[in-house]
Amino acid sequence: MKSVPLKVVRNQEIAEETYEMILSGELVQEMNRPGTFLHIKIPSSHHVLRRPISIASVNQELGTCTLVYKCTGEGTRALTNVRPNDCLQVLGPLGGQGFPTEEPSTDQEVTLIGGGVGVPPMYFAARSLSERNIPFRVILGFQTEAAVFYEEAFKQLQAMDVTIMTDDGSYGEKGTVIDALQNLEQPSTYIYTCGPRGMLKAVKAAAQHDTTVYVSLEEHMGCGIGACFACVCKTEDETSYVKICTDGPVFQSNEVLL
Amino acid sequence: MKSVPLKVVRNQEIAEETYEMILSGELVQEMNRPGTFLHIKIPSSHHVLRRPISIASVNQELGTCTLVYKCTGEGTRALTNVRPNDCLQVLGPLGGQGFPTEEPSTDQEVTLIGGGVGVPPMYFAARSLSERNIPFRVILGFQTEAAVFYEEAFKQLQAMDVTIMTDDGSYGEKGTVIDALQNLEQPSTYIYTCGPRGMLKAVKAAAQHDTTVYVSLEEHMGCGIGACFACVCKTEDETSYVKICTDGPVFQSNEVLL
Amino acid sequence: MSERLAVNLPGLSMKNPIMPASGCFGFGREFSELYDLSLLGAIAIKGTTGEQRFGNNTPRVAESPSGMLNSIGLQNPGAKSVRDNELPFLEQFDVPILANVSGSSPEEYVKVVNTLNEASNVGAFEVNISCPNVKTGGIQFGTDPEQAAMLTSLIKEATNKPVYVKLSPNVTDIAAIAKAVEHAGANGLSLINTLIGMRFDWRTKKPILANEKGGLSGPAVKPVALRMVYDVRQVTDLPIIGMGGIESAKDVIEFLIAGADAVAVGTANFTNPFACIEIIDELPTWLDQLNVNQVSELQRRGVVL
Amino acid sequence: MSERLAVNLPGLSMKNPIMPASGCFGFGREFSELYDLSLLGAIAIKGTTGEQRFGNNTPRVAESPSGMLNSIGLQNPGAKSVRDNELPFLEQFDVPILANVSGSSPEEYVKVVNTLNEASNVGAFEVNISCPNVKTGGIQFGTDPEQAAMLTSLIKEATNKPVYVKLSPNVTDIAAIAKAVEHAGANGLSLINTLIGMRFDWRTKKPILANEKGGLSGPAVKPVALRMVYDVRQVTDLPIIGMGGIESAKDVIEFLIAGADAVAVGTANFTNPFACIEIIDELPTWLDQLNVNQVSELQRRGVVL
Ligand SMILES: Cc1cc2nc3c(=O)[nH]c(=O)nc-3n(C[C@H](O)[C@H](O)[C@H](O)COP(=O)(O)OP(=O)(O)OC[C@H]3O[C@@H](n4cnc5c(N)ncnc54)[C@H](O)[C@@H]3O)c2cc1C
Ligand SMILES: Cc1cc2nc3c(=O)[nH]c(=O)nc-3n(C[C@H](O)[C@H](O)[C@H](O)COP(=O)(O)OP(=O)(O)OC[C@H]3O[C@@H](n4cnc5c(N)ncnc54)[C@H](O)[C@@H]3O)c2cc1C
Ligand SMILES: Cc1cc2nc3c(=O)[nH]c(=O)nc-3n(C[C@H](O)[C@H](O)[C@H](O)COP(=O)(O)O)c2cc1C
Ligand SMILES: Cc1cc2nc3c(=O)[nH]c(=O)nc-3n(C[C@H](O)[C@H](O)[C@H](O)COP(=O)(O)O)c2cc1C
Ligand code: FES
Ligand code: FES
Repeated sequence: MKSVPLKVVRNQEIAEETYEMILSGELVQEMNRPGTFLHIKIPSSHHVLRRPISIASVNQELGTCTLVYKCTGEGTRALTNVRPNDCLQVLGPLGGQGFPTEEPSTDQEVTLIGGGVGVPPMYFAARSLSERNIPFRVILGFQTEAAVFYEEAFKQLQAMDVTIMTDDGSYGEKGTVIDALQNLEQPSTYIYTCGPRGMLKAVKAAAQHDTTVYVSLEEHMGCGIGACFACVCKTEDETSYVKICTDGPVFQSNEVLL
Repeated sequence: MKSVPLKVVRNQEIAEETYEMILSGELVQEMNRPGTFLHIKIPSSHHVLRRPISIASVNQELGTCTLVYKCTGEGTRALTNVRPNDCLQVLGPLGGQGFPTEEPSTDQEVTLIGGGVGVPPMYFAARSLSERNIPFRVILGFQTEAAVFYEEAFKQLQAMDVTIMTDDGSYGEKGTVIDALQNLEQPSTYIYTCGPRGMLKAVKAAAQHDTTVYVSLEEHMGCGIGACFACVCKTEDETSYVKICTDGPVFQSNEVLL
Repeated sequence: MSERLAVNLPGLSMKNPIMPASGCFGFGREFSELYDLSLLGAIAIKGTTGEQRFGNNTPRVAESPSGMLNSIGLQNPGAKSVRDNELPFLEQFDVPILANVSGSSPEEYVKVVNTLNEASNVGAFEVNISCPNVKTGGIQFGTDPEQAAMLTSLIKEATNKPVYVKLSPNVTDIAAIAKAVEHAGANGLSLINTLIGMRFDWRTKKPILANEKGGLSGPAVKPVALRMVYDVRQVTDLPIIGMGGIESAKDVIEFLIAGADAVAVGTANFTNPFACIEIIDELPTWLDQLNVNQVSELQRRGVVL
Repeated sequence: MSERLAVNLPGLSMKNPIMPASGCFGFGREFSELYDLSLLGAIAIKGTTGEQRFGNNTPRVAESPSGMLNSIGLQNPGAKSVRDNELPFLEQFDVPILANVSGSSPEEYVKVVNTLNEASNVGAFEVNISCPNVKTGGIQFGTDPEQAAMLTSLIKEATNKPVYVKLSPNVTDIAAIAKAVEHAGANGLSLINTLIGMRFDWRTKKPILANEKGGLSGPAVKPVALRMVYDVRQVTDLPIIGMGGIESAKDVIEFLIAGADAVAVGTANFTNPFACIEIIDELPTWLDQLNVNQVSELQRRGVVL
């Protein structure tokens, strides 16, 4: 983990209010676990808090990493104005626990479920599974057609299946990722999922008992490194807590109170 | 007076911590009086106050104006990072009263005295006098050699004389502009001057009684347009006050309490 | 002028909930050269005292991250001149005036109110019991509930126009002051005035402001202002004019949610002299996004009374 | 380690005047992976209570222009665990610890002090009478001079180590609280804690923080902090640890001029996790510019006592 400037290679809108940013620098060498994230300083002087953004993929040959972020507020709005060759101060990679793509064996199956801006870390996980030849299927949920991204990218990783769900049915199937999950003929050994808290809860509830579910959590962060207690989440038994930034952001679904 | 974006054409260091910035845009057409200034929004989100900077010259054919500013604090530091093709929000031209270069007749003589970053408006005044064929001499004071700028530019305007004074004698003559003023063989009809308050005071004191002295004042500003009472200066008789932003910034030296 | 933006406050029938804050807009003359003042919901004029005041020494403003300090010291031409020279000028515009009243003694406050009372375009008074920049009077009325109430009663006796009391944020319990002035008859509240602050020049090792201390305003104070509007809203039903760091239509919405009925925009007029009318322009788009038809639907929505 | 930067405060022999502020640095473990904690002047550890606390619901932080709000709610493992697990870890570093003490009752404060008293690396206590984020205790001790004094005496009786009282800025008269705790025996003062603030989500129309209100910190509060350090310096000769929005060596100098003897850096650790040591690195260059040989030459230079 370091705090260094990374050079912006590309910063482009790839779906409605959704941007893909490619960064390059030596720090990329340390990025290897799907589910981990970067804590990015907003290059606009009145922002005192960094923004946590998942690593969506890395290309070690080019020394680049890719982020996909949605413009949801002032900080991410400022990020959209960053231009190639600008530098961003990046702290990372952060996260004590990512998606354990080394856990499944090639005769097991993983279902990846991403909702909205929960999709980017699923893509990194998919690449990692694909490299290890673990069979996986993908279910992605978006609000509407204009918000859809990375469908083709997942397909190119030779997912067994890529299902796109939209709330309004304007693309793919109409419905939620839960509908798609319940339509699966056979439950997979693992589910990896990232998205809004409500979606994670529903995935946990809908999953079969013999399926191991890993969820990636989001929370407003201060330090990003475990020092400030901003990003805590209660354990399922409510007797203790975890810090999302350092104990997670990925947890087994029965570790935490969703 | 308008508030519009002007395009940065050039922004380069021309002396130690002193930058020349060329801006282009339609607003330039309204810039015609030496001594007036622009109120510039600092392109760094935590600055709520604009910075007043004098117009150092205009080129109506190219539609550009030139500013010369010293990096003295956070706002001007941020200005130094502006790059060509960036835009700056500019309010102006401001100032109700500039140097009255239309007042002297060709048989009168003007002495222009600039200290440090008081030099830029003197250059605009010199250009204006030169266009009207009014004879003028120039006395410029700087701390040290590295801070000197625009000597050549004044010479090209065919000043009768350009004297450079430095505090440490590293360039030109050692001493202050007052020393140079007192060395003049014949007092001129007018003195136009801009620089630190102490210098203006000394110029006023050193000037002959039949010399009309115009001083350009500086003060911390809020609105720049006369609405906030931040930039007031007492009148010499202390019974009233003037607003530097709208009643000035140039005053006859006996109008104001220096 | 769209009906969606109109708000009605005692004495101020406003086309929209936006007014420039006192002290940041003079008496409107200068800004009238930039845009039509009739576009504004109201205008809070510069704090006016019994006699003319020259204010503090300069520098009177300093900057800080996302904020500024001012120590103008209530420079103004005095109540008579405001009545005879400034208010008549504003009559050409179709906009109600909130006359900001200051003084060193209760008598001076009352004198100002008596003088300005006759001006027909003064819709209401805003009693500044919170100016941190004058030696006597001003802020002490704003930090003691009893003095605040006493002053409010006196002024209420002097005028039939609605009286808004402008509260100081430099107190332990702003809700207690609000309650006190409500009981004393205030028709509305304005908050917040500036937070007392200071900056030093590292080179000279002296305070930057000639007056040493000044009032902090601008986006930096916004969370404090929102909290105080919210706290005061919990204890009173009086109309609140909210202010402190408003720069955008989104900020206006935040203040309305917190409990304000209308807002004032101060420092932002310096950052961008067109701030007020740009905010008014943008407001409908934000209402659309929130599926809100009329501004009043937003008022007091975020809070339980 | 240059002698120019050293400052000596009761219980804290500091290599330089910089310490991370309580709550922004945990118990040092995480930052020890970024740099050598022995480089710091001191460390103010996270506010510690009698028993472990889980704190408030999330979200616990929100942003505002040049500042942030937090409502952590004093989450900490409790005094015993701090003594047994956290303080021993810090023993490997050559740096004095300022143990930040919190509680809901005077008894709880005393219990924490009794428990941590034994730890040899605790150089002094910092009594947090100003936490805005817990329902009972905390801030009420900080807004009433008598309660503040009472608590200070109790704690002074419980320990021989120097006691710094951390003051709340959410008061009408911070100097009065400072005087009260000085009379009660405080050995030093820390100021300021956070200003109470609020932000609302325009989409949901609800407060952003689960706890509704939170404490404002960061550069936005700097002018208020400087003013309070200055005000308190006018009435006391006690050592002052100044804080509130410090981000740079220049800010440190401003606080020293205002009247601080040392400073704490809070929010800036989030913006830049290397903030503290970068400031320590840069400080000598600034002293050079000011022709100052030793930091102490700057202390209390801007102010007349
Ligand atoms: C581990 C982790 C990974 C993430 N990965 C991605 C990603 O790959 N792509 C993506 O688009 N988003 C991701 N997010 C969410 C992203 O951090 C927020 O959308 C972003 O911080 C919002 O900032 P803003 O400037 O748009 O909003 P503002 O409203 O200006 O933010 C104000 C403050 O609230 C915080 N905040 C607001 N919403 C969130 C949120 N949902 N989660 C955490 N903090 C929030 C901000 O960080 C900031 O501190 C991730 C969040 C976490 C915790
Ligand atoms: C009418 C006028 C014309 C000017 N023309 C020029 C010029 O051509 N070239 C040039 O280099 N400088 C000029 N100045 C001075 C220039 O405005 C200041 O140097 C500049 O504002 C300092 O900003 P900063 O960001 O460097 O300093 P900071 O310390 O960050 O500024 C903080 C605040 O103080 C104000 N301030 C600080 N010093 C001054 C000052 N000397 N005068 C006015 N405000 C100040 C700033 O505007 C800002 O509001 C002029 C000033 C005035 C009033
Ligand atoms: C330069 C300046 C002058 C002010 N003068 C007055 C005044 O005369 N009377 C008053 O009640 N408030 C005065 N204020 C306070 C503002 O009206 C407002 O309450 C405060 O600035 C907060 O709003 P803002 O953050 O939008 O500026 C003044 C503020 C500034 C910045
Ligand atoms: C996330 C966070 C947690 C804090 N926790 C504590 C605490 O436990 N005890 C305490 O006395 N102050 C606490 N504070 C206040 C800081 O120590 C400091 O007084 C304040 O943040 C101002 O400094 P800054 O602007 O540099 O952050 C906390 C501040 C923040 C931002
Ligand atoms: S963000 Fe600070 S502990 Fe997780
Ligand atoms: S700067 Fe506002 S009156 Fe001159």
